Amino acid sequence: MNEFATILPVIFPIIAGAALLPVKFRNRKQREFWVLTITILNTIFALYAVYFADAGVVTIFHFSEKLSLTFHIDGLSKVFATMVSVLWVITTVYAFEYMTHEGREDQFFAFFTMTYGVVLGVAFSGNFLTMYLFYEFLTLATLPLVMHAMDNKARHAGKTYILYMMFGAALAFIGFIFIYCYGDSIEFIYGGVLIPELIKGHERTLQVVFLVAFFGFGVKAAILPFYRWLPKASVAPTPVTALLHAVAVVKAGVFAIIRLIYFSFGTEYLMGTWVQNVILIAAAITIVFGSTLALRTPHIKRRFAYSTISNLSYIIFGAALMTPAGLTAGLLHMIYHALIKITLFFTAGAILYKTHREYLYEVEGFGRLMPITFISMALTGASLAGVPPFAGFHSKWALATAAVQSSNQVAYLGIVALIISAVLTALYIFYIVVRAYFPRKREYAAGYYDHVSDPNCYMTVPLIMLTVITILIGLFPSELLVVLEKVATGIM
Amino acid sequence: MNHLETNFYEAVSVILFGIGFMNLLLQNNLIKKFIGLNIMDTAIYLFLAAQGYIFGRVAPILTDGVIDASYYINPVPAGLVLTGIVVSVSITAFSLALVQRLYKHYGSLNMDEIMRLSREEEGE
Amino acid sequence: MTGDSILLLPVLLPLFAGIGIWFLKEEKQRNFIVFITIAVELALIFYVSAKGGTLTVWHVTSRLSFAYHIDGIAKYFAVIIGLIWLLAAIFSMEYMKHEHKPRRFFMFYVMSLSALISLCFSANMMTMYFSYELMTLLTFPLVIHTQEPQAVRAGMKYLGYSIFGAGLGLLGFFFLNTYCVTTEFAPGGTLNMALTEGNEPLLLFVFFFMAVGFGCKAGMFPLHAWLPTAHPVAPSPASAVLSGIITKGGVICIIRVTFYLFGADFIRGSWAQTALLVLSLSTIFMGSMLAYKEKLLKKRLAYSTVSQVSYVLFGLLLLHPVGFAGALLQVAFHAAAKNILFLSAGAIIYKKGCTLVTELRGIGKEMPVVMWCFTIASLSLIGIPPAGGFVSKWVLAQGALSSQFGVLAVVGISILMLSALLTAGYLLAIVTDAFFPGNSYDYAAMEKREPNYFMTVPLTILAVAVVFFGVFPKYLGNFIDTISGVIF
Amino acid sequence: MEHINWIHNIPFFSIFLAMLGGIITALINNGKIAYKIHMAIIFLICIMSGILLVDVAAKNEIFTFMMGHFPAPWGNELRAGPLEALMAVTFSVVMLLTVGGGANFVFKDVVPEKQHLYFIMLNALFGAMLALIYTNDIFTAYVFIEINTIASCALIMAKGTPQSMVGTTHYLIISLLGSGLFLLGVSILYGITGHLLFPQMKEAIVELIKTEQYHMPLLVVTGFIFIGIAIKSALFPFHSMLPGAYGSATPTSSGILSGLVLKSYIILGIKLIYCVFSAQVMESLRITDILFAFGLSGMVMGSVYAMKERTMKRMLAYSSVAQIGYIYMGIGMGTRVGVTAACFHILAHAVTKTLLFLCCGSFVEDSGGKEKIYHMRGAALRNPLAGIGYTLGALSMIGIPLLAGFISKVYFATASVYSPGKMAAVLIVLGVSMVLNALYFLPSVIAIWTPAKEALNSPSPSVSPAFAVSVIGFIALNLILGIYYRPITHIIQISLDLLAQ
Repeated sequence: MNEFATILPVIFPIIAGAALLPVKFRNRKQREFWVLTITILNTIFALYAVYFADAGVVTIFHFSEKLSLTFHIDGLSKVFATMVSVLWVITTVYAFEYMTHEGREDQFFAFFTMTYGVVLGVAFSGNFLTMYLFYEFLTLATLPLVMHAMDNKARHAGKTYILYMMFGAALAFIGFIFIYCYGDSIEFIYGGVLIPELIKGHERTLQVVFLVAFFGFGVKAAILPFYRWLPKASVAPTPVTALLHAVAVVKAGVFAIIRLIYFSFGTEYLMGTWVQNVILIAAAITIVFGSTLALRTPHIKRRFAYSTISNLSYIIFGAALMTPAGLTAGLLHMIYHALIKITLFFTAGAILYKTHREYLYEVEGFGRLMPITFISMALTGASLAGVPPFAGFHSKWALATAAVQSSNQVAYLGIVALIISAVLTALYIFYIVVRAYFPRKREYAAGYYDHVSDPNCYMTVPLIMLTVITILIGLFPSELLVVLEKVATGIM
Repeated sequence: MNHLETNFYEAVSVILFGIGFMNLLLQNNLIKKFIGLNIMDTAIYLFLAAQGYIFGRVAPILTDGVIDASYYINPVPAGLVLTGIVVSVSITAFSLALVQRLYKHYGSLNMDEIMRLSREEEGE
Repeated sequence: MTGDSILLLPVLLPLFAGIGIWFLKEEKQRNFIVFITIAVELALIFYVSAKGGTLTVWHVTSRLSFAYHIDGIAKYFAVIIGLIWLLAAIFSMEYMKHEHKPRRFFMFYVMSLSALISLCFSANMMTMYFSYELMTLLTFPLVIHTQEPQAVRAGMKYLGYSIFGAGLGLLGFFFLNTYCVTTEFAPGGTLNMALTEGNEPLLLFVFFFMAVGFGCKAGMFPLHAWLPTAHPVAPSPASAVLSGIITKGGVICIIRVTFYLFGADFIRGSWAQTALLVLSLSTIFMGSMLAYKEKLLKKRLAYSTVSQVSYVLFGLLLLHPVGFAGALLQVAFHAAAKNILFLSAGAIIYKKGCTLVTELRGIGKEMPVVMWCFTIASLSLIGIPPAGGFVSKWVLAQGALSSQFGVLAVVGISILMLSALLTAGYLLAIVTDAFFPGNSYDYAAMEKREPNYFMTVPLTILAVAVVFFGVFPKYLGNFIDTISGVIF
Repeated sequence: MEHINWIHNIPFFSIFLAMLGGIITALINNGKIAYKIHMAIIFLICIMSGILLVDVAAKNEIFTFMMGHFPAPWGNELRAGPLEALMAVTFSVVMLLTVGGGANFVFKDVVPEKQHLYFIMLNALFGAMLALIYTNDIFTAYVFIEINTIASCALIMAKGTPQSMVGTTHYLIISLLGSGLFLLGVSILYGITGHLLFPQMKEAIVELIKTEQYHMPLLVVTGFIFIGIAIKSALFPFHSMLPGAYGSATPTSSGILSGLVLKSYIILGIKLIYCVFSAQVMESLRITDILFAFGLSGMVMGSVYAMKERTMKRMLAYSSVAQIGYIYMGIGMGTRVGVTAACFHILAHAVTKTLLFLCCGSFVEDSGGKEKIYHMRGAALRNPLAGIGYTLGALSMIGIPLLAGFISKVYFATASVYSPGKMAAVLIVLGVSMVLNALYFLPSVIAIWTPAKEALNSPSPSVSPAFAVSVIGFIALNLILGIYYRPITHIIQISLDLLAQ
């Protein structure tokens, strides 16, 4: 029974989505009803599977002695799955309204639902092969969403997307092979699975391989130099950009990296080696780089996309410290950033949806006209910039403290990166807010402020909910921290 | 040098093979190509025959009732040659038919010419 | 929430009052509320200062908490801030008549006060950093109030510099979080000696960067560049409090970090101290120099702020009781004087609309009260008795000598002198022009432009205060001694 | 009176049946009937080979079947083990599905009065391939290579368009060069060893190596033979014949040629490696390294060419070049695991590429005979089944888990770990080629799923049930190879051990 409960949230949406594909809904209400039912049901399944069905390792099928299709819900899965499944419902509601001006909703929601299952698959996967499998599926399931508009721009974006993803997968594949050959199993076991006597003499090779695999998964996590797909992919409809390119897909990349470091290669094998320094530096550079580009980008959604790039590397940085504290901090930031960034994208989406303005110099003076939108943006923005007591501050705090305690010179470098990026973050976020609330004195074209107003409840309610959650979780992070520490030390 | 003298059959046949091979590869005229092919095959038959012949023995045909194998030459290569000839004949026939049809369509035997024409056809 | 929750009142009152003010359309009523709020606030400040106490609002995590508590520093700064805030408020009631969106101005004006008070009262790093950021964000609208493009640009510059400075401070906090026993402020520092062992170079680096970071708000070189850009573009009352008070926010942080986290003994004699002293001295000199060359009145005053606040930092970083006393005195007097200057500049703009120093010939005849106050303030800044500035600079010099810096002390004093001369150069020139326009000035065109009491009264009060404490410095001095007694 | 083991007759009879089918078909002048006969024969052979496979795999034996009445050193032999049986089964299944699904292309492309000839050729081809799989005699191998060549040329030119004829000529000439080299090698080898049967030749060669005689000629011979085979199987530098031929032929032919015919030569090569020139000899003569290098360059170059290609069939042809490169890389690793991977990839590629060609054919049909990829906008939407087939095939080629291609990649990569000298090269090239595959396959997939601008006025395609069956069958095969691959690889491994003895 519990085994089934574990698999259900993965299988159900995939099947349901596939079933939705051929269906032509009569009207919007009907579609919304079905999609929402499926989503909420699956969220219930997922949460049940995460918190009540303690099935341990569930092996569906053995390909061979070592290779098998296995699910296992451990602490990390719990965190990721909970985050995803909660946000998914909110996003779906938001998408209902938003997609009305994109069209072809039937197809959209079909793939959107499928993706839900695939992401949970990544979260629940209990060994490397299963994760790789769902990792690939994630790419394929999201491709139609990225290319939804199907115009040349979207198709080009889609091609870039797929190219980068495949490249990453190819690199990750190499890592997989080595875990397969040098590990005593491909299961995810906290502390790694490498067999010491086997790797004796091959340390150098394996370190290189780890680096290769790291950057392979890093592609989804948009780490330098493999970040280009993310801003391009922001041509996708906003719910996609928000959920997939701020939460699901990119976080899946980060998730995979954490698996790779802590559950496959193992920290005690990598700690203090040159590879650790390399990935720390890579993360640090990406942090600063992303924020800088964000500051230089006037296109709001793309600006947020760059900010995502930077923030993902916060998480990677935390993970790359290879200490429980670091991982805790990373996970904390993973959750915070998920909430914050999804809210920000929603605000951007609301602006786009109501006024078709995409550039920040086009939204001057909207602050008062779209109060909910811009208050959410201001609050979450402050949180992203790490203004205490908002959420972002704690994660930065935890990250930096962990970095200090790791007493690794390279990590100090990372702290500096954090600070610089914090400044840039404040600038690129507040610049929009300022423009919105304090329009510069100049002549505005006639009809500049036409139908500039908050969207209807479908969009505002998710916004408000998210903002409230963000603030609350920022004010009372202690319980969360306790859980995450358990996860990061492999207890849970 | 004396190697050459001892097995000059082989040497000749290999040279012949080279000639044939080069023709098949480099000639532009299709007919000449396939003549090259035949030269090539013939060279090999010569080679095989030479392999098969043992000096001072006779063809393995029972005329005067001698059934001692050491009296005769090795028959297998002859068999191979025959098979080979059959094969090469059929291939030649096939290729000539092909050439004929090509000539009918393109009015040329020059491979490059034909390639060009066909590419033009594809083009439009 | 544990402790005397009364402490929360002075912090929250202006916050909510400010939000309330947003809804008051009618001017008289609004001004009245503003006045009442700040007055009550002031009363509260006095009350809690008298009462003292500590308060932990809530524990964010095991190590991070929001906590307030009252000590000497808190009282000292809170009182100064409260007083000046009130006076500037009264002034701006008149001044804001010719600016747009007064509601927004007063809203943020009052709210900023809460950030400042919370900064004074904060009892640990977290709270302090939070209030510091809050202060930046709440004063930001004041800077870009006019919404001219250059104002917005200046605003972003202000934001960027401040947050970067705060960031450097945060960077330090991360390290202190590990290397300190607790992040609560305690006189003499809370460094965990066991951990510190062997990590001194690292920690000194950290201290240096923190000081530079908070020095940003205090306009210390190298992070001073925002100040001359941001202060002048704001409405005059705003610029007054910005460079009179907000700059002191940086000072408070530096005091907290230096004396309450690292502890003077840890830093004394280190390269960091020397470096910072050199920085502050160079800032003093550079500030005066630039002010001297500047033609735009408010910008000149801003540069003068850059220079004057670094006096304070210089005094603090001597890490010597006398220097410390001098610094605190300088805080008070500079706050008062600089406010007078900016407010009178505001009065001039308000009445006569001239911004260049060259346009001020004979203005002393037109608005004598304002210009008299201006004169007294200038004297104070230069350091001429009986004005207060003299006392502070004198004590600073004493501090420099009594601290064990041989060469640096002498250099320091000489720079103080030099800067005093320059100050005289850039302020007295205005005064003389104002009162003695010379023959070419036609008195026919002159007319009385004295502003009404909303403007003159605050100026006069401040001027009187400056002179009074200049004559009887011991009232301040005793109090300061109690503080430094705790620290050293 | 020892009891005759009927099962041992299966190899001979399957070849015989195929050939016989050709002869019978020659008599009746009707495409449809010929088609039915052909299908029947293949089906029969499929069953028989299945039985054979089960039997030998269970007994884990490898037996020789004497043809004619001459015993070992002189006579002519067939030889069947698990590998051969497995290949026979796969070939017949693939053949069955391809011909079944592609018949309507044949009937469309070939003029009616010649359709039965097409099936004659198919029979001949199939017989020849089976012979290449089973034979134990190198000269027989040569003969059937030639038959193979002729039959495949006939299949290519069956369409009768000038392009197809030109393609055929090109194909013919190149493969004649190949078989010429092969023949020369064979005859010299015969000259050296004095034998034609694999086992005897092997003994002789081992002897020669021991006594270090004829080292140079042996090297040359091996070179000739394997270059010959390489040319026949279109290994990279010798691939130039493929695109023209496959691009112009009817999809069925292209599918069979790239899916099976090329592989038959490779299987012959593998058998030669193990049964004639033992692996050690190959190593010592450094042949494997050369094949390895060719293989790698093939993997990359093939994909690069494919990226440049705008015509779907030609693109697929170039992709075959790349896939052949994979196989040779596996062989070139020189290890047992490497060859296992290669064998598995033969199967994987066989089932995938034929599927791709079939679907491509139906796209072309739906798009009104236009062959460029951008003409096929929305083809998949018009014909979803083919679309799904093509997509899955493409994904399998790229190497998405649960599909055949992924498993072969896993095997190649794993094999590389055990040959350290070549590991880095293999892994890098695997990664690169995976990306390249994605780079040219996915745009085409996207294209076919993109709704077309103007409504194409082609008749709405009617998916014939046969086509549907074969596409579904191929997809099923693909999934089976991708999921239940274990028994198959197991068979391959044991049979390789058997061969090596």
